[in-house]
Amino acid sequence: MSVAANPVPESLLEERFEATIARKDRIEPRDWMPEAYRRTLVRQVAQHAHSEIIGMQPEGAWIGRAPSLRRKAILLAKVQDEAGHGLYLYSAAETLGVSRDELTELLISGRQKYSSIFNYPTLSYADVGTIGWLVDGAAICNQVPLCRTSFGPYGRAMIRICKEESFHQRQGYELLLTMMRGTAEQRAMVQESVDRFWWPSLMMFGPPDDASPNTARSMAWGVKTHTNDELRQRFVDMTVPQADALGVTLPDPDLAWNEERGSYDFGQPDWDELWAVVAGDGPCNAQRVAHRTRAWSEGAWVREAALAYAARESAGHEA
Amino acid sequence: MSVAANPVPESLLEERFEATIARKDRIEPRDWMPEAYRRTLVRQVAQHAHSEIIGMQPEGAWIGRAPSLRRKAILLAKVQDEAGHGLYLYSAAETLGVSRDELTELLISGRQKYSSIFNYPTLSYADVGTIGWLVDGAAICNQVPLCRTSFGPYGRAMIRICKEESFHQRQGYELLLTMMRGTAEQRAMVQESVDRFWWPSLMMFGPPDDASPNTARSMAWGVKTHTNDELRQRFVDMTVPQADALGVTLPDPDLAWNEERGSYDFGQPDWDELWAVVAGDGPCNAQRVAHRTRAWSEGAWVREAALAYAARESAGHEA
Amino acid sequence: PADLATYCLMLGDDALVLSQRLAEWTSNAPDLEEDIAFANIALDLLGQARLLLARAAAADPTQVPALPAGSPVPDEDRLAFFRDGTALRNVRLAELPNGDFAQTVARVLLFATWRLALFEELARSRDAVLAAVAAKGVKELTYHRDFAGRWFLVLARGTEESRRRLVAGLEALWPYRAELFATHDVERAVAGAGVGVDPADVADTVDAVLDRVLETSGVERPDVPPRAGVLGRAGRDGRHTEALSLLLAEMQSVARAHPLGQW
Amino acid sequence: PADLATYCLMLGDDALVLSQRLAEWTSNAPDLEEDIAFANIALDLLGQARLLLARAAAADPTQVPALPAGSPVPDEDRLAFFRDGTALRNVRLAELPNGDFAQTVARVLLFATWRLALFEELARSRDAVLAAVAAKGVKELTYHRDFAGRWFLVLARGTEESRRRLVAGLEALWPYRAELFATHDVERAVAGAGVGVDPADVADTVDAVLDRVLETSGVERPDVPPRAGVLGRAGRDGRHTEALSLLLAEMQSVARAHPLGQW
Repeated sequence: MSVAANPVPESLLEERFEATIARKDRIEPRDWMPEAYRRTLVRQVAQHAHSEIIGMQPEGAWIGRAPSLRRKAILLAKVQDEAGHGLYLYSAAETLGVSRDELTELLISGRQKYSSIFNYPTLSYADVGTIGWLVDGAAICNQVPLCRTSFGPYGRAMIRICKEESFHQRQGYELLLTMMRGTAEQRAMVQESVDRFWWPSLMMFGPPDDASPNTARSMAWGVKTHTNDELRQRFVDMTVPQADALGVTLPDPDLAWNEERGSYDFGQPDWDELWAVVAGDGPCNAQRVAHRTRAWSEGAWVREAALAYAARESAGHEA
Repeated sequence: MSVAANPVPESLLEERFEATIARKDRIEPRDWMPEAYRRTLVRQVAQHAHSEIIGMQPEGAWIGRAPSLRRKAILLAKVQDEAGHGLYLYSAAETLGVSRDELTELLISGRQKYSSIFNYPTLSYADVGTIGWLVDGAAICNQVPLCRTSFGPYGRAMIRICKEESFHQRQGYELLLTMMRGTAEQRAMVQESVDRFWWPSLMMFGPPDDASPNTARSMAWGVKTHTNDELRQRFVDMTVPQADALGVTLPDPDLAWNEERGSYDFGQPDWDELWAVVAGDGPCNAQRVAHRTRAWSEGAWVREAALAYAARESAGHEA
Repeated sequence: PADLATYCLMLGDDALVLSQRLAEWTSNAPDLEEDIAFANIALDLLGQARLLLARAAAADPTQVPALPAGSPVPDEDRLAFFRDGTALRNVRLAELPNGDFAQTVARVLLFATWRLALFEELARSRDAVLAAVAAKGVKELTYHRDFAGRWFLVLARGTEESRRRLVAGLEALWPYRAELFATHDVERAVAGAGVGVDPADVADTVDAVLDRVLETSGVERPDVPPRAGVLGRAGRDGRHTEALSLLLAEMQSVARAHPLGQW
Repeated sequence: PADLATYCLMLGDDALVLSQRLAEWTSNAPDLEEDIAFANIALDLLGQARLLLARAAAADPTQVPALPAGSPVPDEDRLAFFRDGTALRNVRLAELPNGDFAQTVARVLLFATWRLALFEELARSRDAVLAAVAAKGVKELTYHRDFAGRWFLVLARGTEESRRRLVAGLEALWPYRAELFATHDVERAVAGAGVGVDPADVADTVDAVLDRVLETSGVERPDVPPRAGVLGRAGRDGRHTEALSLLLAEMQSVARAHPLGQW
């Protein structure tokens, strides 16, 4: 049967697509999908993949200086996991018809973004713990719902990623706990780090719902399942007791338990700062992209050699 | 009067040259000199200039890590002086008709040598002191007689250089003295450093006289005024009491005062090692030349820009 | 006295950190003359740093890191070698990696022009030590600015390559320029007391000098937005780039390995 | 026990230092797969280093650096973070800067082939701990060697550029190869006691493997003389290249800043 001869009418395809979404079933790469859905997904999956890869830099900077061999092993393995997450996610994006090379070009040319949190610098070893606890913690809040996202390869990648992220989060928190049992300097280092990362972590959930124009459509498509503010609240409610257990102060004078809501009230981050960082003027945007660009272009000859070798081998086998 | 029409016969020129040497007067750049004398001098002055420039590396490696601000200033100024010495010496060589660029090419292509001592690595901050004390000390023994060398520009450069080298030597010795008054680790660091640099310092005077074929001619021309073994003995006699004052042991079981000679007896360095280092297989030869080559080639665009600017300016002024 | 000490650390750390960067050029410069010139500038800045750190320690000994009993390490070295990055007060412009020769020339120009304007005012400080440090520094910084200004012109008008690199270097640094003129509370306080200088007050002077250099060189003033800090804080509050902690790791390694050492 | 401890430090430092170098590739490799692979190898070596340093400390506690009273730093970290370069016992091959990807591939090939041959013998050590470490290491090192061997072939037969770089990288490392097979007195002693391995005994095995890789790849065995040490001493005696002290300055910076810290 020729597809061209008997095309399924687009309206029917769209109906089927909507029905799959409505059943909370998964859309698979070979299924028909609206072009806007595909575009939204490519953008989201790519941005997520880029975040994993760029996210290797701020923590990777401390592998060489990890203050114990055990922490060195933990950190090296964690950053390696991030590379692995990047791999799964680029593979998921490839099922939508876009290659890793293309996406990398979009990243280094600045046409695709990554999570703004990685445009903040790491300034002490405590940041390794804080990134695990707060940044990975926020990422998990964002990502757990994505395990049930409508696009199959993305949802399955997220299941694996979330499992590893939880592990990283516990490791980060455990580092901070250990440091808080150490010297006064170490405790001060932890507090200083938390002071720096608290607000940027809250920004990871994106702008407030009333300033987030794409949320509605993403939710309708099952690409997104909770609003930014819902997830932010969940993160705060989860984190405040952990901060108490740790013995650090979260730098928000408005933070208080609201008996009525059964949730914490909290202040608003400086959204102007978020927009400046998104626009490219954050403390590390230029550095992160320059690093990725350098690594990618310095590796070009290796990738070319591998292609040339593979081509020659397959020619040899055919001959 | 045309020089071509009334040439002074070469025999007469040679006679005058020999007379100047015999009077211990100086040969100046405009004077006639035998081609072999010129070649010997170019080689010696260039090798000396290269030694200053390459010698910046082993100590320069520690400027960034100097353990006090005072020592950082002293070391930075010292390494800067070495660059200055390189400048005077390249200028002296230029009076013999060979440019700094040409000499640098000869250095980085391996066709001209530099002092082999700089092919040993610096492994601790004590090495900064030891190089000042032993290496600069040996250099001074070699160089003081050169202040009276027959070629004017070289002799005058040496006067200035020797004055600064003595200053460096005292600073190096003073660093070691201070470290010996410090912790047990610091004293061990000094001893370890002296153990490493003692024999290579003795090698700086060149092979024993009976294995040094060029000595006789260089002495006849007043380019060299003492034999290798004479200078080596002078260095040992000067250094042993300093080592005693410092409280370090020189690593030579044969070292002993010879009442009869009024000098110290001492053992022979491992000359095979010297020849291996001279041949290019010392611990740092490849590294030193690669460093110089990189710096020189990375700076090429700057030197070109300066030339282009100067050309444009002078064209502008003429127009 | 705490404010005075902090202010001295700000100016001292600027000099200390840029001196460390410029010293990295030693044996790496395009030719011997520039090798010597960068060492000269580094030495001048190191000298300024030593005086300023010593003044900070004298003004407020509580800001000097404690070491094990019996340590002979002097105050200037305790401050230089035993503080972590978040305790350093230098502007981020001073700590960035060198980049190429053109970027270093641009940095020295921006830095020396700014610091010269500050020191010209500071020479009238009510604090006699600061006034003396500044008066001496003015001569040095004038030389630094002129050296960088001359090379700026040469590179701008040299070759296409040199001009391209110069413009790129200037653009890479320009986002860190706003920080030079952002008044910190401590600077406001010491300026109010007639002891220090509010950097905002020298912005016009500095701009005029830079504009003249740019004009002579035919280089346009870069049009790039300032680089944000972290939650509104930057170098003056110890919120640095990632480059600083690596610079300190090297700089402090020998001193930290021997907290009881004599040098 | 002193000899056994020193021998464990030799093998442990080899792994520790090369692990540190390979970890520098993190976020810098040509593609994600190689980034992950280098991290894997670095992790394996780090694991070997930890076991070997712990064994060294157990065999001869006097070789473990002392720290201020009350320091909670465990032995493996005292050995890793509180020794100076001249106390490290690794071969110089492990400490050289990475160079490019080709040079790193060549290094991993040379290193893993050599260490694999050592560990195959060491698995029969009379010291049960060393035997167990070696038995586990054999599997890891086989993977390292195969990974490097595969890339060696790809680069040799890939493009002109990749072949040129591979040959250059191999030639840069080759002078450090003789050191791998030069028997140190301590190695001779532990080999005599049936506890360790004399590296000279595995030279033929290693050569045979390398020759096979070279032949398959069509790369000639480099003809360059060995790099001298200092007065006949090299890495096994703590006489290293200048690169090691800078590697340690970075690696030890945080630990040394907090000798009483818990991590």
